Amino acid sequence: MTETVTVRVQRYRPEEDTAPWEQSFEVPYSEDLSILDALNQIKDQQDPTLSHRWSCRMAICGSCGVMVNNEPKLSCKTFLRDYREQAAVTVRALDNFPIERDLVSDISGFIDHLETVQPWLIRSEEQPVSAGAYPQTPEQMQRYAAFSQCINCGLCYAACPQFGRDPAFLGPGALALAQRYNLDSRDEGAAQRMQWLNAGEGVWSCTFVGYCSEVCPKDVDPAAAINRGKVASDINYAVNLLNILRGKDDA
Amino acid sequence: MDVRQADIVIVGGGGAGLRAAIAAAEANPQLDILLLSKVYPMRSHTVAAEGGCAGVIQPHDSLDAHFDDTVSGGDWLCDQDVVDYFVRHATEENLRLEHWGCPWSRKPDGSINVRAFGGMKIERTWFAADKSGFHILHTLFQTSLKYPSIRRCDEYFCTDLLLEGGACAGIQAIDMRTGSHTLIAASAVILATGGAARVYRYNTNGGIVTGDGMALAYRQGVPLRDMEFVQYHPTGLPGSGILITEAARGEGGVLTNRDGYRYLQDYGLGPETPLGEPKNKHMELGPRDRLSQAFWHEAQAGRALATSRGEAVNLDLRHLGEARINERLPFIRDLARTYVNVDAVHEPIPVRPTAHYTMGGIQTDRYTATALSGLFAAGECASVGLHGANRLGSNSLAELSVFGRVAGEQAAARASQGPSVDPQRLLARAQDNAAVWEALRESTGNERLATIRDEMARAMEDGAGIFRLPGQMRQTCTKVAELKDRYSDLGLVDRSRAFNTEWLNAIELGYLLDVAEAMAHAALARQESRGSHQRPEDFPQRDDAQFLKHSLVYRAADAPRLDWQDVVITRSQPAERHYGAAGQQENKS
Amino acid sequence: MRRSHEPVAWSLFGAGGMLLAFIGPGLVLTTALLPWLAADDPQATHAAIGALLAHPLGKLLVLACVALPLFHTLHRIYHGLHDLHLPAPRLPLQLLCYGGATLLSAVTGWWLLQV
Amino acid sequence: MHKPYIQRQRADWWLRNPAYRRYMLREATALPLFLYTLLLMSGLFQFTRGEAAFLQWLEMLRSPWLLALHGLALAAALFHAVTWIALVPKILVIDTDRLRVSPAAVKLAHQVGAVVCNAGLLLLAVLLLRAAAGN
Repeated sequence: MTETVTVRVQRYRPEEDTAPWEQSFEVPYSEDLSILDALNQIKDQQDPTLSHRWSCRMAICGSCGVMVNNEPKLSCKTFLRDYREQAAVTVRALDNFPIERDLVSDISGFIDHLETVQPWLIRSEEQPVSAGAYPQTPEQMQRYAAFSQCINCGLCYAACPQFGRDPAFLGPGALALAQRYNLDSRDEGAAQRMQWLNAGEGVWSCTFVGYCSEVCPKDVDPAAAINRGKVASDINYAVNLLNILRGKDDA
Repeated sequence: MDVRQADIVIVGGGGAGLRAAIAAAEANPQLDILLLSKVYPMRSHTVAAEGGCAGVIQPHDSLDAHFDDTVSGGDWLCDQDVVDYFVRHATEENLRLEHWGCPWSRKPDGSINVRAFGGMKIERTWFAADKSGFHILHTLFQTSLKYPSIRRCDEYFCTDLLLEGGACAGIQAIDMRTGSHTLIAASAVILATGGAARVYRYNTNGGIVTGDGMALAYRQGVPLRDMEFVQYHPTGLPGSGILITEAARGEGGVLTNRDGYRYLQDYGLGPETPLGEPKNKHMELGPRDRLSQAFWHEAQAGRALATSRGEAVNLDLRHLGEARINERLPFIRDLARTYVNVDAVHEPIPVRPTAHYTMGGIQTDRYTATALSGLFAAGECASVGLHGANRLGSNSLAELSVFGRVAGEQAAARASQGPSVDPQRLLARAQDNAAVWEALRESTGNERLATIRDEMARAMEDGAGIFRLPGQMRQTCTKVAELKDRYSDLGLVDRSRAFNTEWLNAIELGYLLDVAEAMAHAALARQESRGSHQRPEDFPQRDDAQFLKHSLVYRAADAPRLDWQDVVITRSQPAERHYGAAGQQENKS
Repeated sequence: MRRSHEPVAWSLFGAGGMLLAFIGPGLVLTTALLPWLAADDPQATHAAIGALLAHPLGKLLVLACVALPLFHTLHRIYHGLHDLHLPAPRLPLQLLCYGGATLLSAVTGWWLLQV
Repeated sequence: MHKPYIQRQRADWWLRNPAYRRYMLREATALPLFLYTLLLMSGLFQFTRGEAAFLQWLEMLRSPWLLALHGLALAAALFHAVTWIALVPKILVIDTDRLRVSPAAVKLAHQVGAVVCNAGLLLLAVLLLRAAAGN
């Protein structure tokens, strides 16, 4: 008899169900088995109607985010061995996103937010490629390095109660990406991106719960990015106020 | 059926597809460009490339040296005009990525840093720590958002190319959210769907790497070229096959067998280099085909380690020290810790060769045009003639930019000449196609999807692996034919439409079987040993007289039809490939 | 997207938070012990506090110790009520919390001027 | 057909995860600290009304209710100080070409500063009141 583990999987089939429900499976245990392996085992051997996203199985493509026992996790980087003490492992679709089906979340809101913050290098004057690389020392790179590690998996959005309350909040991933460019010594677009940080849907929806940074599988620390953004937005607010008092236009 | 129109449709949102989209948008901002992918672009498998991206930049390096390394690395099966174009544009493309924000690792003075890579005589591999592909892909994706003319269809699964008057006039796809069919007419179609190493059981590839574009083209009579050449990456994690970058060796990591012996010196790659002093084109920095083959011999001789995850050798990084590992190889450290419970700072990482890259693909000319007018292909799904019989590490990321851009510009030129075909003229055919896919969704046959997939993967490992033995190769051809037959008796369980991944996996399996068929038959037809295609029993030698040719596989009713195409040779005549001391000797002479 | 005026509230919240971290526990302990510390000679304590409040800097210090914690705590209470799904529209709640903090601070300032 | 299931946040979301409970506890420190501030205000008010009123207020501080409030406020202030300073290095980043201070050093500086300030305040109050009483 091989040892098995009970995996309870959330199901939601939009064509049949009005609300999600839970289905139990017994999966043969092994030391190396990830939650993703377990889901694939279920799909291949037990119930082919289970739908979940996955691809790289090495925690870099960002496809396979799910809630494992109520915590946002990459299923490929989470192992059954870490849940052996518990009676069962429960796998659900990511919190705070609409559920397309089973474990597949609708992350389009998050992607829209990413696109909003102008996440590309902005230069006042574009240098021709023939002029060579823009210089950047390792120290300068270090200033934005962590914020450039985001794999867009959406775990931070599932962890963020403010995004859960109001999906218009640009959220941890998008704001960290804005800061990734703002802090890049080659970029000159911080002033343009300021409008997104300044908004109520920008950094000011954040109450520094900090759970986004705890669940981030790539140590991006989006909470730090947002709260440094608050300082920047704060200064921007004061400068703008001074300009208005001096009779200049609202920037 | 949802009916749409665009000027250019790009299938695949990885490095090549995104670069093509940007190039097309820059070439003609008036064009309506549709980037369609079965995953969000940043999920594409470019993301998993680790080591780096080639481009000559050091003063003592030269385009000729990069050319020579690539051509000899490819065992002279590269089209040399293509290689010339490639080496001339790789650096420019890397710089453009830099200008778009790609965080290439730097020297202390702020200039671009480069590292050593296998088969490269001089360090010319640009890198972003050990997440080069990740940074390239995200840079391209984010940059693509700048262009309003690039629209995206995320999570649309391409099922067919649509032809009109002998030219490619559009595609059709399934909207994965709803399961509905969409027809998109376009003046030009670019396939950028990546590789197909998922035909193998142990591979470094993501689950999405299922040869879709290759099969789509193949089904329309476009030949697949050099499909017998499949690269085994010498260092994947045992069990999962997860990639451990060549940069681990470029930075100085060494491979040892069960006895702690650096066995590569026994396979024409020596003499042994001192620890911590990696030498270009020696030992661990030999080309991938040679290293994977050496592992096979070691395992045959019983000198591999037996691990709970299967046979392996040790990749030892310990002498690099924690600081350098954290700076240059942080992802490798994380992967080893997560997936084999090894901290590379204190223990060697067990590794073994796993299927990694398809050198071959959809035949294109040097301008990325396929045999089908209106259809272009770039990236791993294409065979532009760059890699020959064995790709050098870090050439493929550069290929994405160099030829992705060419494809975008070529497609833009074509699309600028005139509007696409009226989609209504494609509708009847698209509806017929849709009916076939609907029948598959409702299929009630006796065969199970996972069974066929696993049997295929095992058969390919047996008959089209690192070493190819005549009996097994023939068996694999027969097996794939049998599996294709059984595939038509597939039974699916899921009848729904919304995100029906069983249905989509079944379509992917059809693609995989087509690609497997092309690989197995091309391998059988190439009666020589060259690069990654090794037949030690029946044809152990390279045979330039007969096989200095590209293989072409055409789809046919029973078994595929084989043909051959001359290799373009401009200035480098085929010679023997030498690495290690022998290579150095040759350089001096 | 429109510019938020949250920076005003956040600056005051932040200043209050920093102040509370640096002197909050000390201040609470001081007033907790005050009746006992002053037990020997309560009048002298009154006089000492009077001296502090007589000085403009002393007034400013006391104002900071009251106003900033008010803005800090009411900011947190406002967001906390929102987090708890208090079924109230934002504006009246904002008026109550930030208006309250402003009003109480003004009263404190007025009292200080009386001393 | 496209019919995603919309997950709505429940009012008790913060009970369901230890990280959220810690957050709510941190935010809840504001309650006793707010009440404590009101107490300070009442002391000031009594002071404006004259010595007798102030001395009465001083006596009132001995009541068990107000001692309990002090206890609660002290716990809140300590928890606030610890959690606040833990987050400072994420907001206050000193990393320019001329000056770099590591996050750990920023945190340590704040911790040391807070201990010194709090202890100093208490010590100062005790000494001043002693000196005043001695005169």
